[in-house]
Amino acid sequence: MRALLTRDLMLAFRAGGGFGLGLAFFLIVTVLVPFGVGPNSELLSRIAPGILWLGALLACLLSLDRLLALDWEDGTLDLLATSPLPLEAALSIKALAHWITTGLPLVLAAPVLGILLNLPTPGYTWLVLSLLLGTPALSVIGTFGAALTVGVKRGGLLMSLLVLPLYVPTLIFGAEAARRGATGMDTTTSLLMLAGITAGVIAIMPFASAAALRVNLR
Amino acid sequence: MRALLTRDLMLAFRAGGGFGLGLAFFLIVTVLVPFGVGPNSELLSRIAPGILWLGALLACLLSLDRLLALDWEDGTLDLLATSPLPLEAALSIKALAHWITTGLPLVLAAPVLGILLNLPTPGYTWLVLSLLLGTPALSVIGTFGAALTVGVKRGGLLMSLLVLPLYVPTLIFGAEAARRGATGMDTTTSLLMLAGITAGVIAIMPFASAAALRVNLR
Amino acid sequence: MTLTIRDLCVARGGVPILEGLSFSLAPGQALILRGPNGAGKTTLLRTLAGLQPPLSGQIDGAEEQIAYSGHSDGLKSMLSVTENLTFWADVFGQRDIAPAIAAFSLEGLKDRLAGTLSAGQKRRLGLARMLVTGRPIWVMDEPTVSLDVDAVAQFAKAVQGHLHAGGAALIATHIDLHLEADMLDVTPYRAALDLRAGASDEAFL
Amino acid sequence: MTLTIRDLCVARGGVPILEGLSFSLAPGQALILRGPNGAGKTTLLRTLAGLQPPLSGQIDGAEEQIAYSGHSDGLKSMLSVTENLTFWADVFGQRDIAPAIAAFSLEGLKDRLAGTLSAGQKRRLGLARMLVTGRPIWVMDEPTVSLDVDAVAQFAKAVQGHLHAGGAALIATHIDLHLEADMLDVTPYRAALDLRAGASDEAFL
Amino acid sequence: MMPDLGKYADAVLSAYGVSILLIMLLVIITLRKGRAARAALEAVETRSKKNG
Amino acid sequence: MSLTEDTPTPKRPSGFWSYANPVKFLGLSERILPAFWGLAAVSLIVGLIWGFFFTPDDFRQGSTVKIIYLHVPSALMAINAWFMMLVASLIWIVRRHHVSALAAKAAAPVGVVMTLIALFTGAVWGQPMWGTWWAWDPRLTSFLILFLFYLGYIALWEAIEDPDTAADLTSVLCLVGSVFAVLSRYAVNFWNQGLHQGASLSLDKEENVADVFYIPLLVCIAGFVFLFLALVLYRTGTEIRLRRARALQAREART
Ligand code: HEM
Ligand SMILES: Nc1ncnc2c1ncn2[C@@H]1O[C@H](COP(=O)(O)OP(=O)(O)OP(=O)(O)O)[C@@H](O)[C@H]1O
Ligand SMILES: Nc1ncnc2c1ncn2[C@@H]1O[C@H](COP(=O)(O)OP(=O)(O)OP(=O)(O)O)[C@@H](O)[C@H]1O
Ligand SMILES: [Mg+2]
Ligand SMILES: [Mg+2]
Repeated sequence: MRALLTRDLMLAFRAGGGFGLGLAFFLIVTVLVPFGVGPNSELLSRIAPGILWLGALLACLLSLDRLLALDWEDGTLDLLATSPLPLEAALSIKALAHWITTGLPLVLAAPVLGILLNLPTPGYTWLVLSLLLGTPALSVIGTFGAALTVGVKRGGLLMSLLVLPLYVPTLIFGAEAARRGATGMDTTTSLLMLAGITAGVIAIMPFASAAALRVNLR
Repeated sequence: MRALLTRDLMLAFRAGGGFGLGLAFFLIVTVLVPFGVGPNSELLSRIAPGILWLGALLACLLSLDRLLALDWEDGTLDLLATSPLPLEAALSIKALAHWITTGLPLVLAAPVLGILLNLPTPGYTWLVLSLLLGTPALSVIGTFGAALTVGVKRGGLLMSLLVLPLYVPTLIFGAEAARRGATGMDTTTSLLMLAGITAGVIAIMPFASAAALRVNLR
Repeated sequence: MTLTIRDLCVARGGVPILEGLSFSLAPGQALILRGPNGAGKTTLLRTLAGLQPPLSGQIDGAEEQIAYSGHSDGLKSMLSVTENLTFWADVFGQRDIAPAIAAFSLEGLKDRLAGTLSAGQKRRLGLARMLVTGRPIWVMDEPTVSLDVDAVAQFAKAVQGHLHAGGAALIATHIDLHLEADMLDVTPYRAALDLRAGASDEAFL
Repeated sequence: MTLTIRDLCVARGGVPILEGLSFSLAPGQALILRGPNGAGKTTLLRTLAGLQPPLSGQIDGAEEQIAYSGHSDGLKSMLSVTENLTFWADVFGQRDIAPAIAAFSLEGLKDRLAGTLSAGQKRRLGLARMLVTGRPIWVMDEPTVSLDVDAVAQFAKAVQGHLHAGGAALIATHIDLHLEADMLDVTPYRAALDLRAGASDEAFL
Repeated sequence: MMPDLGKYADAVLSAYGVSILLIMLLVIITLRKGRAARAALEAVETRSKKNG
Repeated sequence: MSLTEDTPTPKRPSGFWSYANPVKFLGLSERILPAFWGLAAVSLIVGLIWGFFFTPDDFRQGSTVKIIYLHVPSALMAINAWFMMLVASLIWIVRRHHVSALAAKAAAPVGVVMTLIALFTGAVWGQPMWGTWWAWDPRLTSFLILFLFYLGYIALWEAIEDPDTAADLTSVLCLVGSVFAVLSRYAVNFWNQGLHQGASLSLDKEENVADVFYIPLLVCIAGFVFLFLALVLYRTGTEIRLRRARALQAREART
């Protein structure tokens, strides 16, 4: 188990491994939004919590692509499936590695990008908190999507398509919490729901992912 | 030349070829925005032109991934480079195929998605026109990014990072035209600038792309 | 632990490929699978390794016993030779990678990134992986692809060593490995066209 | 048109691999490249095909004359066998793919998607591609990988036919092809360690 | 000694602080990487000289 | 340093281009680096202390003018670093001198840090002046885009293993990126008219800031220039050593 985690982290940090790229994408999406909707700062600050959550979600989504596909292509998954490690555990570890290399940096970067979009001052804490609670769910759900589409060559876009609807509940509660926080309203309910989703998903999803992967390996 | 175009189109339409995935992504991003920023329709209609342009841009970007990487992996690019077809021509054709399978559907779908975001009535014509003028530039610039990163395994995210800043001028003029059109202002200048960028990029970028690809094939 | 196959039928893409296969593989024994291209060797080996379910028939003694090596090697081009091997050793709960390195004379390439190896060198690394699994039954699909004559000999020696230590090996190949081993030609087991039982298409026929 | 190589030095990853190579390949001639794993055969062939520049030395008569086939086949798994071949024929300005299909007995597989072929069948399709290029010089890197005995014989026959028609072939391989051909072992041309001329790392040594 | 920065003290001090910190970090990382490279090169050089 | 001993001297160009030889370059940089470090330290310390402690407050901006001593020099260097990378990339493409490519690689992280400092000091300055940390003013926006170009450039260097391939690709990116950076500047100007200061360092006396601010500012700019040169020279040396170690190792591996 440890071996897999360290290997995944090592690969992520090696040249071309993609660490920090999710972050960069997050940054770029946030930067592009004003070019799209115009430089009006009052408008920007109103949409800021939503856009930041969306940006984090997209950045997460894009990096899912390399979660399993690389290991599939070079035959590692075949070999892992015949190894003593249960596939459920292997996939949970891969999701954890994904969160460490992608989700966590996004959480840490969000406040800085909040400045770019004129996020109202009370919003920062809630934004970070909601992302911290929500991003693990994104990684775990994403692993499921990756397992479903791993056989499809360049399944990246197809995977996005499958995963995005699954991300909707997380996005709704997460963005709701951030938005309410930014306007000084009560956030308890949304945060609780968010935490519930994350906990449930971590407990159950690995089984679905492993089942999907087994079918694909066949 | 024709052979390459038909093959690329044929592959795109085959199962798993990715036709329509860009479109689906566009749809989903547009649908997710209200979940992120909240269901206020006046707010949505203000940001609609920008969000639609952004969505189209992201959808385009994501599909770039398979523009060259698949041909690289299975050795097709090696063989194409040793064929009588000049690499510049091959890349232009591939960009064209990308536009036909991705850009064009986005242009056609944009008005429908405009309804979802309450795009003001005068905006539709200008949105379609600006996308029609702008998306070819997105495909051509994207081909350059794909050529740069084709050697990098799963370079998708890296490519996004390289390509997005290159998309900025196109996005600015395109979204500006759409926004001005939606509020009934004059759009001539932005559309002219947009057309200028597209023309310039089509004329010059293939050489840069071919140079980058040659280096990568080395 | 003997691997026993009884009346096995395997399929690919919903089409039965081989049927009526029965054989067993005892410790110390090697079995070479032969058959022309497209005969179904790869399909059979993947089924035995547990990567796909058989259409019908029984496989006994395979659980957690098999180390599989397929057409691709599962190497990470951005990890060095040592790092690649260490990773697989860890996954299979083994420690020592030195014998594997020595068996395929990878000493000189130890610190090189796997991505910079030549085709044959990559293959040698892929084969060395079998030695760090600690599993008794080796199931290998065309292991000698891209190998030069010396490397093929090294490979034969490694297999021999594995057999002497009580292991078993099932190898699909088109070339002669100079191994003392039984031969199994899969051609006669080719599934009859009208075979229906169990194929996933069967319900529609 | 004769391919002439004079005092060639090729490099990979900035390191000179082979130096001082000189040979020529006349129409009707075949040359088999030999050498242990990692000797530099692939590197040499890619250089001749124009995919990478030589460090030094001259290559004459290669321009637009060479059809290259490497470790991978450039097949699209979602296109059928016919579609794959037709595409390459078009790119090289040829029309007729029937002889290529016949030469590697792909008739039965014509309408199958390339992705559903077995390893050897894929390879046969990859080799058939050489026949539709219409190029006189075939440069092939381990063409017989995964092929069974019959297919190897078919391949030898195709090469022979190409030679008779005035073509030439340069083939890197580890096995015996039963072709009448000259042999070139690249081992003696291994670049000396202190070779400096032109290597991209040279400036740093 | 300390100049009176008035109500903008936070802004000015943080600007100076962060900038100087960033420059220091850059210099330190540069120097450390430089040292490591020197050491690595020296190691390789002595080894390759020993082996002829 | 045993670099010079075992290296033969084949046909080498003389004059300026002779420093394109890594070994000769290392020799040169070894000699002039101490001077650059010294000059950088002295002018930075003098300039910043002068600016921070011994300049008056501006009547409008209060003590925040002091930020100018960091903001303007770093902004200048951020742009000039990219410009230097562009020139170095061109030299690599045309003449294929390794030092040039490595110098471009070495300059990029310095450029990023300069960009970050400019952005940060600007943001901190903007809070009291414009009442906001960030505004989508053209100058600020194009700076942010420059930052993105830096990130992409560095990421591309990192992602590609073969140093010559990486040098070629990053050079092409630098060329194309420069064109698009200029294009973006115009686009952004068209998109939004800004709040930011105009050029105040111009020689036109009317427009200029008062001398009390001007002279320490010049000292600081000189300090940043020297710091940049010292860092880039040193880092180029580091890159050269790494390349040499790599080359020797590769040679070793083949025995
Ligand atoms: C995040 C915010 C900011 C950024 C990214 C930024 C960026 C820049 C840039 C790129 C330059 C040009 C350097 C040159 O080309 O010479 C510059 C100069 C300057 N900035 Fe800012 N700036 C920011 C905020 C501010 C603020 C808030 C002020 C003061 C109210 C300010 C005052 C100046 C001054 C006085 C100059 C010198 C103008 C000149 O000599 O050209 N900046 N800044
Ligand atoms: N989706 C499919 N539909 C129909 N037939 C298929 C499909 N996929 C594979 N096949 C066929 O199944 C057969 C078995 O393939 P397999 O890869 O097992 O052969 P193999 O013995 O390993 O051959 P090789 O020696 O060439 O590797 C082949 O004839 C192949 O064409
Ligand atoms: N980046 C690199 N750095 C150093 N050496 C390298 C690099 N890339 C490849 N090599 C070495 O170059 C040599 C030539 O490789 P090449 O692929 O040409 O060999 P080959 O003769 O085709 O071998 P095979 O028969 O195994 O395919 C190998 O020894 C390989 O390890
Ligand atoms: Mg097979
Ligand atoms: Mg080879």
